[in-house]
Amino acid sequence: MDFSVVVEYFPRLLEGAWVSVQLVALSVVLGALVALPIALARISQNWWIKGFPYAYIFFFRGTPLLVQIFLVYYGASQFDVVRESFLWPILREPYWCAIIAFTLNTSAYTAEIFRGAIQAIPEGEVEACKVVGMTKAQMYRRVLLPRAFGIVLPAYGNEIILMLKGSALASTITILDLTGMARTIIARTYTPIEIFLAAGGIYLAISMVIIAIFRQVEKRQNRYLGTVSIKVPDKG
Amino acid sequence: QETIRFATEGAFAPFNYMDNTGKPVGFDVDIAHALCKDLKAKCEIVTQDWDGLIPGLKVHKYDAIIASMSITPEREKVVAFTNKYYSGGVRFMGLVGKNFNLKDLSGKTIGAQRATVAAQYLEDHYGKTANIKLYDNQDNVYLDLESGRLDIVLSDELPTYNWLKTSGKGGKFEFKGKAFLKTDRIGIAVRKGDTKLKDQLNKAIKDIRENGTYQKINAKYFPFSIY
Amino acid sequence: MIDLHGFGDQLLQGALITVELAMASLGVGLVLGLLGAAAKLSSIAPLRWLATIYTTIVRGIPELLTVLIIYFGATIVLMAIASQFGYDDYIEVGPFTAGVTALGLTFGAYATEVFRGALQSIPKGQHEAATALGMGAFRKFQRIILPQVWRVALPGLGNLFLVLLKDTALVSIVGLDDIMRKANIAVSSTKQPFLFYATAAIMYLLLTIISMVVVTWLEKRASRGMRRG
Amino acid sequence: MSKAPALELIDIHKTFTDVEVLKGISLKAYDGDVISILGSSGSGKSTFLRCINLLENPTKGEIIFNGESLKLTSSGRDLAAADMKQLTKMRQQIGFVFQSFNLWPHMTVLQNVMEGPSHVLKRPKHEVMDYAEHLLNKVGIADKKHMYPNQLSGGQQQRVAIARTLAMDPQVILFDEPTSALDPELVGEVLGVMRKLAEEGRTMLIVTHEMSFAKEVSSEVVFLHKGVVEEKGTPDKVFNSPDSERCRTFLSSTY
Amino acid sequence: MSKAPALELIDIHKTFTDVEVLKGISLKAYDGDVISILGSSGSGKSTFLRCINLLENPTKGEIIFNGESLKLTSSGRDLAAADMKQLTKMRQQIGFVFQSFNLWPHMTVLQNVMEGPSHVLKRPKHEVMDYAEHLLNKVGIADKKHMYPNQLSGGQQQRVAIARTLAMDPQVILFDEPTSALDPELVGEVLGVMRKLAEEGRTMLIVTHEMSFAKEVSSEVVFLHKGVVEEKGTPDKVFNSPDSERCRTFLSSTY
Ligand SMILES: Nc1ncnc2c1ncn2[C@@H]1O[C@H](COP(=O)(O)OP(=O)(O)OP(=O)(O)O)[C@@H](O)[C@H]1O
Ligand SMILES: Nc1ncnc2c1ncn2[C@@H]1O[C@H](COP(=O)(O)OP(=O)(O)OP(=O)(O)O)[C@@H](O)[C@H]1O
Ligand SMILES: NC(=[NH2+])NCCC[C@H](N)C(=O)O
Ligand SMILES: [Mg+2]
Ligand SMILES: [Mg+2]
Repeated sequence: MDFSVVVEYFPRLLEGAWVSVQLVALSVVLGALVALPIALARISQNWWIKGFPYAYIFFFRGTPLLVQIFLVYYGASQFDVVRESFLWPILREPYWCAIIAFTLNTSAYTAEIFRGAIQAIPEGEVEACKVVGMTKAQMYRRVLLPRAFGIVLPAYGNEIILMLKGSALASTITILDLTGMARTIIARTYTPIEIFLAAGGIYLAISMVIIAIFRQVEKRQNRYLGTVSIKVPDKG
Repeated sequence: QETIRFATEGAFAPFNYMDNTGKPVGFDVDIAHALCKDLKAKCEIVTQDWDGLIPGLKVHKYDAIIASMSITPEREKVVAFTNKYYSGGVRFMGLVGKNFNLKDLSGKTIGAQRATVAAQYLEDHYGKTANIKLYDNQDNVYLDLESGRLDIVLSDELPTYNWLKTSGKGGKFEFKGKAFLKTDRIGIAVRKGDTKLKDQLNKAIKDIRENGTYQKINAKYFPFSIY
Repeated sequence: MIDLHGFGDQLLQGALITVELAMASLGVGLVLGLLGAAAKLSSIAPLRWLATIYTTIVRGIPELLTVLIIYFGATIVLMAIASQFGYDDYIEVGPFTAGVTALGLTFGAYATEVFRGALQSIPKGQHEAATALGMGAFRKFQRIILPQVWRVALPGLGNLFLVLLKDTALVSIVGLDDIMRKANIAVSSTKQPFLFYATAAIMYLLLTIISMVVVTWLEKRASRGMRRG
Repeated sequence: MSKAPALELIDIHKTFTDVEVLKGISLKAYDGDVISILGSSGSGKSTFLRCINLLENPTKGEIIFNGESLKLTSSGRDLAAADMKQLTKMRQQIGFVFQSFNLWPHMTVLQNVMEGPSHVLKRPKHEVMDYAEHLLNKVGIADKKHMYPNQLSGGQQQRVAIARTLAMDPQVILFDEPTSALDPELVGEVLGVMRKLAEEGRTMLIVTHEMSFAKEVSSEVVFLHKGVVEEKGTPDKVFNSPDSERCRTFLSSTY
Repeated sequence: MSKAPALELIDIHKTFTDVEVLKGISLKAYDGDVISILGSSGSGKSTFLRCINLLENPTKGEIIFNGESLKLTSSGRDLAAADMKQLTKMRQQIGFVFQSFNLWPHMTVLQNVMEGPSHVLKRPKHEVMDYAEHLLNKVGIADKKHMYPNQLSGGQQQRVAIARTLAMDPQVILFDEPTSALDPELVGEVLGVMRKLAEEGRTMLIVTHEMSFAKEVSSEVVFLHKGVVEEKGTPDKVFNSPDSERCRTFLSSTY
C-alpha cells in the first residue's frame, strides 16, 4: 500500500469533510425543528392527530436512507409538475436534495428521541404541574420541554453521529462530500484502500469531536439532573 | 477448459447493460463471448460499478475488464490493455435549440460519468469556469439531463448516439459540436504482468475481426463500423 | 396492480438476497457482540482495550465506507496473510462475503454495548444466589445469566437488526444483487426512478414490519413470567 | 359553623378497569379543619385525594369548592372536567403535596417555589421572590435556595415541596403520605413543618400513617376501608373508642 | 458436646477500602444449633455471614467446615479460596437465604427449586422433582409451583427461596434478614417456616431484627457491635441480663 497519495490528496479530503460537516449541521438543525411538532403530535392520544406523525416516522425509519435520497433526487425530478413548480430551483440542486432527504430522515429519528424524553419525565413532575394549576401550554413551556432537552442529550449526540455517517450517501448524488471526494480521488489514483482508510479516519475524528462536545454539555446538565435514560431509537 | 472472468459495468447501453432478467448484455458482452469462443475458454461475466472496476481487477476479483474502457496513459500505469476492440471519441449533447459556445461553458452545469475520459477532459478544460457534476453511472447523467438539472453533457459519442436514437425523449436532444478525442481507442484491461491473457485476447480479437464474427456483432448495434 | 415492466421477479430475487445477507450478518454480529461484551467486562486490560478500539472505530466510520474498505481491502489482507502460509492463490471476497463481514462487524460493535448493558443489568443477587448454591462460573453463566441477558438485550438487538436490514442496501454499491441494485437496474432500463425506488421502499417497509413482528414475538416469549400478573 | 364548607366531596366513586376502588365517599372540610385520612394500603386513600383535584378522574360524584360545583362531563366511563379554566383555577387554590415530592429537577429550590406564583399567577417577580424566601425560611431551608433538588435529602426536598405549595397561597392543602418516602430520621423535620401549618389554622386533608401525629393535629379523622368510610370522628373517638371492628384492628396493629 | 462443631469461624476480619468492618469474630455452630446474630445497622452482620461462604472475601481468619479447614490464599489485601473445588463443595452444603430472595425470574417456582439439585448435584430429575414438590408443600406454596417469581408476593418468594436452599440438603443454613424486605403482614409466613426448621433440628445462623422470634427459637444469641462480638449467650441471658451496656440500649430501643 502506498500512503503517499493520502498525503498528496489530504487537502482535497478536508475540503470534502467540510462539505460533510455542513450537510450534517444543516440537516440536524432543520431536523430538530421539524421533529418537535411531529413528536408532540405523536404523543397525542387522538388517532387523527398522531396518525400522520406515526406514518411519517415509520416510513423514514423503516426504509434505507439510500432509497430516500434516490427518491428525492431522481424520483421527484421525474415528474413535470415538480420540475415546473416553484420548488424546482431548490430540488434541482443535489446539495438541497441531500439536505431535504437528511432532514426528513433525521427528523423522524429525532422525533422519536424527543417523544422518548418527554415520556421519560416522571409522571409525578407532570402532576406537580397540574396541581399548581398550569395550563397544558404552560406545562410544556416551563417544565416538559426544558426537561426533555436535558434528557435528550445523550441520545441526540448519538443521532448526530449517525447522521454524520449517513451523510456519506450524499456522494451517490454527485455531491463532493468526504466520501464523494474520496471516490473522485480514487478515480484518478486507483488506490481505494488508502484513500478510503484516510476518509474513514477523518470521519472518526469528526465523530470524536462531536462526542467530546456532547460530553461537556452533558456534564453541565448533570449538575442538577439525576440520570434519566431513554431508549435510543435505531438508525439506518 | 480454461475460464476467463470478465467484468463489465451494465449501465452503458448499448455496449453493456442489464436485460430484465438481470443478465448483462450488449456489444461488450457479445465481444467477450466471441473472444472466449475463439479461445475455447469458458466465459464468466460479472458486473461491477464503474469506479470499482479497476480496483476490483487489481485485487483479482476477475481477470479482465470489458466495459468500453478507453486506453489512457493514466490507466496504463495501473493496468495493461489489449489492442483496441473499437474506437471511441467524445461529444457534447444537449437540448435541441439551446445553443452553446463550446469553447466557453462558464456558468453552465455540465455532467459526465465519474472517472471517465469525458470527466477528466471536463475537469481539465472547464473545471475552473463551469459547474461540473460527476455521476456514478451514465444512466444517471441522462436522467439529470432530462430533468433539466444539467445544461449539457459530455460522454462517449457512440452510446450517446444510441441514446439519442432509442430514448423515449427522442428528438428533444441533439449533439452539440463535433466529436473530439477521436484517437480514443477502447481496449480490454487486464492486470499488469498478465501478458499471457493479454496475448491470447489480442489474438482472439484479430481472429474475430478476420472470421467476420466481429462484423456481425457490430451490425447488431450500429449500421456503421465502429472499429 | 402496478406495472413493474417485468422487473417484479427481479425485485423479489433481490429481496431474497437482502434477507440472506441480513440473516448471515446477524449471525456474525451476535457472536462478535457477545465476544465484545465479554472482552469489555473482562478483567484483562488488553482485551478491554481491543474491544474499545473495535467498537470506537467501527461505530465512527460510515457503514458505506466500511463496506467499500472491506470489499476492496479484504482480499489484499487475506492474500497477504495466506501467502505467509505459502498459499498464493486468489482468495475471492465477493460482494456477499464483504457485505456479511462489514455489516456483521457493524452490528457486532453496537451489539457489544447492548450485551454489556444487559450483562450489567443483571442484579448482583442473581449471581450470588447461584454462587451460594455452589454453581461454577460456566454453569452460572449458562443457566442463570444468559437467559436473563437475552430478555434484556432483545429490544436493543431488535433495533439493531432493523438498522442492519436497511444497511444491506449499501452493499448494492459493490454489486450485490439485492433489492436496491435490482431497483437501480430497473431504473436504468425503464427510466422510472420514482416507481422503482418507491417499490424498493415498500419492500423494505414490509421486511421491517415482518422483523418487528418477529422481535415482538421473541420478546413476549423471553419475558414469560417477568411481568406481574 | 353556619358557613359553607371550603371543600365538599359528595359520593365520590372510582373504578379502575374492573375494580371499584372508591365506593361513594363524602367529606366536608371547613376552613381551618385538619382532616386525617387513615386506612390500610390499598384502601383507596390516595385515589380519593387525587380525585379531589382531578389528578384522577372520578367515575361518579361531585366536587364543590367554596360553594362552586366543579363542572364535570362524562368521558368514557369516567367524569372529566367540563371546563378546563374552572379546573385550572380550582387547582391553583388547592395545594397538593406528593409522597414523592415531585420537585422539578431542572430548577433550583428557589425557582421551584417561585414557578407557580410567577408563571401561573403572574405575580411580579420581586414580590414573589421575597415571599418565596420567606416561605423557605419558614420550612427551614433558606440556605439551600440555590441548590438543585437532587442535591437535597428527602426531608429537605419534601419541605421545598411544601413551600412550593404554600407559595400559591392555597385555601386547602392536600397531603398524600408526605413522610412515607422518607428515612425515619427525616420524618420529624417534615411533620414539624406540617404541625406549624396546622397551628396557623390552614385547612388540610392529610393521608398519613403517622398515627400519633394524626391524633395530635387533626380536628377530624376519617378511616377508609375498601373504598368506604368505615369510621369517622374526632381523633379521640376514632383512636380510643372506634365503633368499627376493622378500625380497631387496624389501629392496634399499626399504632 | 464432645463432637467437633459443624461450622467454626475463627477470628474473621474484613476491611473495605479503608474501614475495618469486622474486627475478629469467632463463632462455633454445632449440629442443631440455631444462632441468631443481632446488631444495629452497619454493625457488620451481613458482612460476617457473607464471609462464611466467601460471597465476601475476608481479610483474615479461618473457616472450618465439618472439621475441614477451607484453604485460603491471599489475593490483594483479602483472602480468596485457594481451591475452588473445595469451596464449591462447601457452598453446596451451606445454604444461604438472602434478604432480597434473589429468585431467578426466568424460571418457575419449581424450576428454581430444582435447579440446584438437578444441575449442580446432578441428581436424577424425577427424584428431584418429587423432593422439590415435597419441600414446596412444606413451605406451603405447592399450589404456586408453575408460577414465576414475579407473580408471587414477597413472603411467598422468600418461602420459595428457602425451599430452593433446602433442596440442596445443606448441613447449615445461613439467613440474612430473611424477613426485612417483607411487608409486616407477610413476615409471619416466613418466620413460621423458619420456626418449623428450627424445630426439626436444622443448624442455622440467622441475622435478624425480629427479636421475639430470635428469643424464641435460638439456642444462642450473638450481638455484634462495630465489628466485634459485644455480647453472646443464651437468649435468656442476652435478652434479660446482658453484660454490655450497648446491648442493653440496642434491645431496649428495638425490642
Ligand atoms: N392507575 C391505577 N390502575 C388500576 N388500579 C389502581 C390504579 N391506582 C390505584 N389502583 C388500585 O386502587 C386501589 C387503591 O389504591 P390507592 O393508591 O388509592 O391506595 P392507598 O390507600 O393510597 O394505599 P397506600 O397506603 O399503599 O398508598 C389499590 O388496590 C390499587 O391497586
Ligand atoms: N462492598 C462494600 N464496600 C464498602 N463498604 C461496605 C461494603 N459492604 C458493606 N460495607 C460497609 O460495612 C459496614 C457493615 O455492613 P453490613 O452490611 O455488614 O451491616 P449490617 O450489620 O448487615 O447492617 P444492616 O442491618 O443494615 O444490614 C457498613 O458500614 C457498610 O457500609
Ligand atoms: N462502462 C462505462 N460506463 N464506460 C464508460 C467509458 C467512458 C470512456 N470510454 C472511458 O473509458 O473513460
Ligand atoms: Mg397511597
Ligand atoms: Mg445486612
